[in-house]
Amino acid sequence: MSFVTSQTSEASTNPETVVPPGERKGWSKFGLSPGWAISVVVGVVVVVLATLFDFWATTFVVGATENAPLVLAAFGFALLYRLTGLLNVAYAETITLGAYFAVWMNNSWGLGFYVVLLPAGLLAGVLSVVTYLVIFRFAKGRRVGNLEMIVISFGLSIFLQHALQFVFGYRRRAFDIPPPNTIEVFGVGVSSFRLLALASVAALTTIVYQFIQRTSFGLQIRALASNEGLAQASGVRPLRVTILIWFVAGLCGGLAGVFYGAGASVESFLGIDELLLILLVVLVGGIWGLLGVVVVGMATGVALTGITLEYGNSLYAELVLVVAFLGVLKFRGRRLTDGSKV
Amino acid sequence: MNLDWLDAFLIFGAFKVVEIMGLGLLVHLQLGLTRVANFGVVGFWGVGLYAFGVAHLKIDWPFGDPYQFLVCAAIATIVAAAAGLVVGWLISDLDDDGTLVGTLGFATIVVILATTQQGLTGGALGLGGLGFPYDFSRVKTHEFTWLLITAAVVALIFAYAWRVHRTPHGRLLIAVGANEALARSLGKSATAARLRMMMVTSGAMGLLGAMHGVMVRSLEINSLDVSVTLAALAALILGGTARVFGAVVGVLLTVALFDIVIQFYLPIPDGWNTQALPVAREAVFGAAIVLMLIFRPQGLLGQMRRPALMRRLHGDW
Amino acid sequence: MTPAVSVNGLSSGYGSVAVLHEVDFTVGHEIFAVLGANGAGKTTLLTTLAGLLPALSGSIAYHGTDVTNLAASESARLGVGYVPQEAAVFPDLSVLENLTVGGMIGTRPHEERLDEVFETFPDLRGKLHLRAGNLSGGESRMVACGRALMQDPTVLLLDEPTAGLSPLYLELFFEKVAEIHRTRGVSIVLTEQNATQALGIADRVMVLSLGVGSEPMAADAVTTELLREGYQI
Amino acid sequence: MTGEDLRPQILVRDVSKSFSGRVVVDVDELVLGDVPVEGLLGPNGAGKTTLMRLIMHSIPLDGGTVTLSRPGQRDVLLSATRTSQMAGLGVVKSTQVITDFEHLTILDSALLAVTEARYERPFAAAADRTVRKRHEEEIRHWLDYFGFDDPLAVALSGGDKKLLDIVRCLLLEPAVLLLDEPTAGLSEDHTERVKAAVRQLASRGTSVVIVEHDLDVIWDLCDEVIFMAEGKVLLKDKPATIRANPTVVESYLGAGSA
Repeated sequence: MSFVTSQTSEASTNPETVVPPGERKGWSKFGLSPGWAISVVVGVVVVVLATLFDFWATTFVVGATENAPLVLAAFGFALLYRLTGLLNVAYAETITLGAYFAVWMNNSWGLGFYVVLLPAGLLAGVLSVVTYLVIFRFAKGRRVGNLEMIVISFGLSIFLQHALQFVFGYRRRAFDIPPPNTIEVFGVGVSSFRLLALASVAALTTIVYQFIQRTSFGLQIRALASNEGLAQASGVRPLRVTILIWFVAGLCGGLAGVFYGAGASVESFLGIDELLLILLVVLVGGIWGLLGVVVVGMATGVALTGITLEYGNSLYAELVLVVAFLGVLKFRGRRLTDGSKV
Repeated sequence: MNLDWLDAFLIFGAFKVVEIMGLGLLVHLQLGLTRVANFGVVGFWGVGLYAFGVAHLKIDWPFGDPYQFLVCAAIATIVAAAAGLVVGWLISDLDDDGTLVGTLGFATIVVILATTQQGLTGGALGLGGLGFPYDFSRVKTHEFTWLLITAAVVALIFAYAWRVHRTPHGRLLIAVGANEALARSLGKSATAARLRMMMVTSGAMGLLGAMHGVMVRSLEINSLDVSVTLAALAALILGGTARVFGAVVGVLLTVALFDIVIQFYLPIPDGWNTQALPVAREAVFGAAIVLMLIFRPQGLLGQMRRPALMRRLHGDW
Repeated sequence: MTPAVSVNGLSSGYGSVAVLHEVDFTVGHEIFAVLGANGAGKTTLLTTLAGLLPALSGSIAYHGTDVTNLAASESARLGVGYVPQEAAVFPDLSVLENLTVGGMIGTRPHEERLDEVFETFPDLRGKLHLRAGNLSGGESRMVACGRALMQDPTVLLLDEPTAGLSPLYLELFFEKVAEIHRTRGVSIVLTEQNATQALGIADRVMVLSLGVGSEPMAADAVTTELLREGYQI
Repeated sequence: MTGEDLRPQILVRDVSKSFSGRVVVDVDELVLGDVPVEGLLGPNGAGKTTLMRLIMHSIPLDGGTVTLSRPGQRDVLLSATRTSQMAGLGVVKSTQVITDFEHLTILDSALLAVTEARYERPFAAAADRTVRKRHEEEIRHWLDYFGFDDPLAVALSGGDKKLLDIVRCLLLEPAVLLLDEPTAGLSEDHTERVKAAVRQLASRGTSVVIVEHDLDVIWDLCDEVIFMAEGKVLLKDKPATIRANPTVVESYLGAGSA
């Protein structure tokens, strides 16, 4: 209680203030109706530009394939953020763990990349659930406030970053996989492996998206996210659904980690190095719903590559994007809503 | 001054303790009173460090030390305060999530700029040539003196934080942190209060960065590491975010324990110092944050003792 | 026979502040109306009965099973359907999805239950794929009731089912409530400010005044004077 | 200050507000403050609290204007003013939900309300005593009046927090005071004290507008009652007249009850 102001404790026990959707954390939209039209238009523009100009072809192809894991990671993070309202910094270590598990299975048992992919993702999902049950659920039961929750996730992230070095070793690790073939797309050579990463990411986001849209569990997830109190009064058991969502988010993060790791190498700061970009994509893309996260994630990947190609330094690209995102967040992002309470 | 009894590493350890204590006290004003969670402490500190270094090395000052130091340190403070103002404005009407992203984003921007602006900062290679603003002929004496001066600055920061608890400014910060909407309805501009606080605390963080630059005598990109933020945050949370002494106690139990007691007085195997110990240190700090916030969120020293303080101040009411 | 609902010495509120003071009543196989002006504690009472707000003291039982401070999802599985006054639908879900969420508990075939809801609210049939957040007040109230009915409840809690509805819908809704009670054999607890309408369908009535409940009485024994006193008008 | 024309007034013109398509407030024209104490009355969803929040500009208006006029001073467009500037203009509102500053003592709260902005700057070092000296008398008066034995402690009970909220409002010396359920959860004795304080304040020229669920407080305290339903102002009259009005009775009890 100590960190909770009397006003927020008021709100947390008062169903009338908990229930209205406008007051919930996360975004208001989950649907995608206007999104489809925009996506189609964007897709056409991309194909035309890529066919006509070499620079754009390289930008789109490299941007999309190299940064595919960003989309997947942001998608998983967004799911969790949408349902629980928790900005979980330690999600970064779910990503790292996915990469570590995969590289460990690959290095120790000589299993191929595609063999270790799924088990590594599942393990990351399980560990994500463990962090929920052991840390976040427990903390929530002790009525830890929202700000403290974020700080806890920050502490957990730091802890895992370093503790993992004792488990997996200090040095960087790399996958032991045969060199990939190069395939030409729009005249740009891409490794078959990166292309497969893009395909897997596309397939996974689609599957998870469909799971949420079409299945009964998915409906429960959306009901809980839409109106928590009403979902409970309708018989939705929040614990099961919450565990499921932590698992799915962890799975996405873990798989993203495997792809990240395969693109470069694996070390304990792999996740945290990508986190800021993921956070920005989720917070800004989330303004336009879950599909917005995917689209903004893709656009971010392409922009990163484009600016890097143009100015020859990937740090400039990151700088431009961080500043741009913070600007969007300032003017379009969610505001404090408690002004209306007085 | 005969300082043979003093190990040079010990001076550096003590400097770190003092420095993090200063940062912890400033985070106390931000997080403990105003409830602004700054995850980019290293950004403000780093802006001070680099502004100082660049001003010192790249500008041809017509005067020498100590004036050159004073002017450059003032520049560092002003630049960091301006950064505090900008970030404060950026996060002024965002929620805790926005604050996290805003401060983290700012720290990242600082690191990127320090890396890319090679002409000014030396980039990834770093830049040497900073020095102490006095000349006593022996390095150890220099460092020891600098430790004392930094300790004096941190003592001033402590005195300021202590004073803030006893002024209407502090009351306003607590009010804004606890219930912004209610403070607004009483005619208080929460944004202005927060911006002023961010400006003052960030400026002081920048000054500490400048003092760090003098001590290490170079700009190194690796020093802009999240571990600065972590140490300040972990120490404060361990000691107690809402108490002035929280950062002091917390730093003694964290940074002093690891960087002085364990490193110098425990018989640890060779080689641990370079790898296992620093890694374990960060892991322990992270775990400390998690465990404290779950089991004793008010820290070792406990809650703000406002009624007791008011009794001391207004006992004759 | 054990009463459908029995409430003993129930106090409830927000934080440590009680809004409802030691309320007692039992509900049999009937329509039980809780009347009172705004601020009387009607919504607090129903939110507590639904299990969404912890009781400060006292007890709640459904068909003899004590549910005091049981999670709302478990009360729902015991047969309690709840229609809150505000935010009674999932705005981001379609009408059909709203109804489906209600039909997730229980064993009867989904289609069968859906058909019964359409019998009660035929208007919903044509709006299945609309977003519930875009419906009008009356339609969204139908969705809310339909969702609760999909749960096959034995006890239905209705919080001001007609608040904010146009007079046309108002009449219709009270008829529907009576019909649901009659055809499905559901015990109904409803809160209402509009006394006249509620008295028309209720079997028994309790008047809440600033969080204190009157002795429950037969609906036809309620006089205007009694109401005006309770409402402080 | 004598005569009804010289009271501070708030003019609400064409103000509307909808939440997700539902019209909550739709007021063509309303003058608040032509009598000392006015009550806002209406069934659930009438828009009373929303109207007060719109006046305070703590939620944005969909359209229309709110103007403050004070005798001898320029009119101020409240609908273009920040919430944090309202208190400085003399427009003050108590809060409906029980709310307080965690950690701050009762005296802190009182001092916070009266402290001028210049003493609240980061380096205004020796200001606490100064502030206290300037305002000690009034703080002491109101704290004693509501029976706070130990102002150096933190308010614990809901009732104390509610009273403290009212004390803060009174210390701001409002020209227009909006009270949202000021006596909810208070003991009878405290309710009477709040009522007496409101009367006293009104007799000194403050215009008071009050929303309260305990209608006896309204009937007792108000010189005039404004009756709202579904966001619109329907009636404005003496309490006794409102109480007997068939529309009012029907809106509470239902058609045919009057």
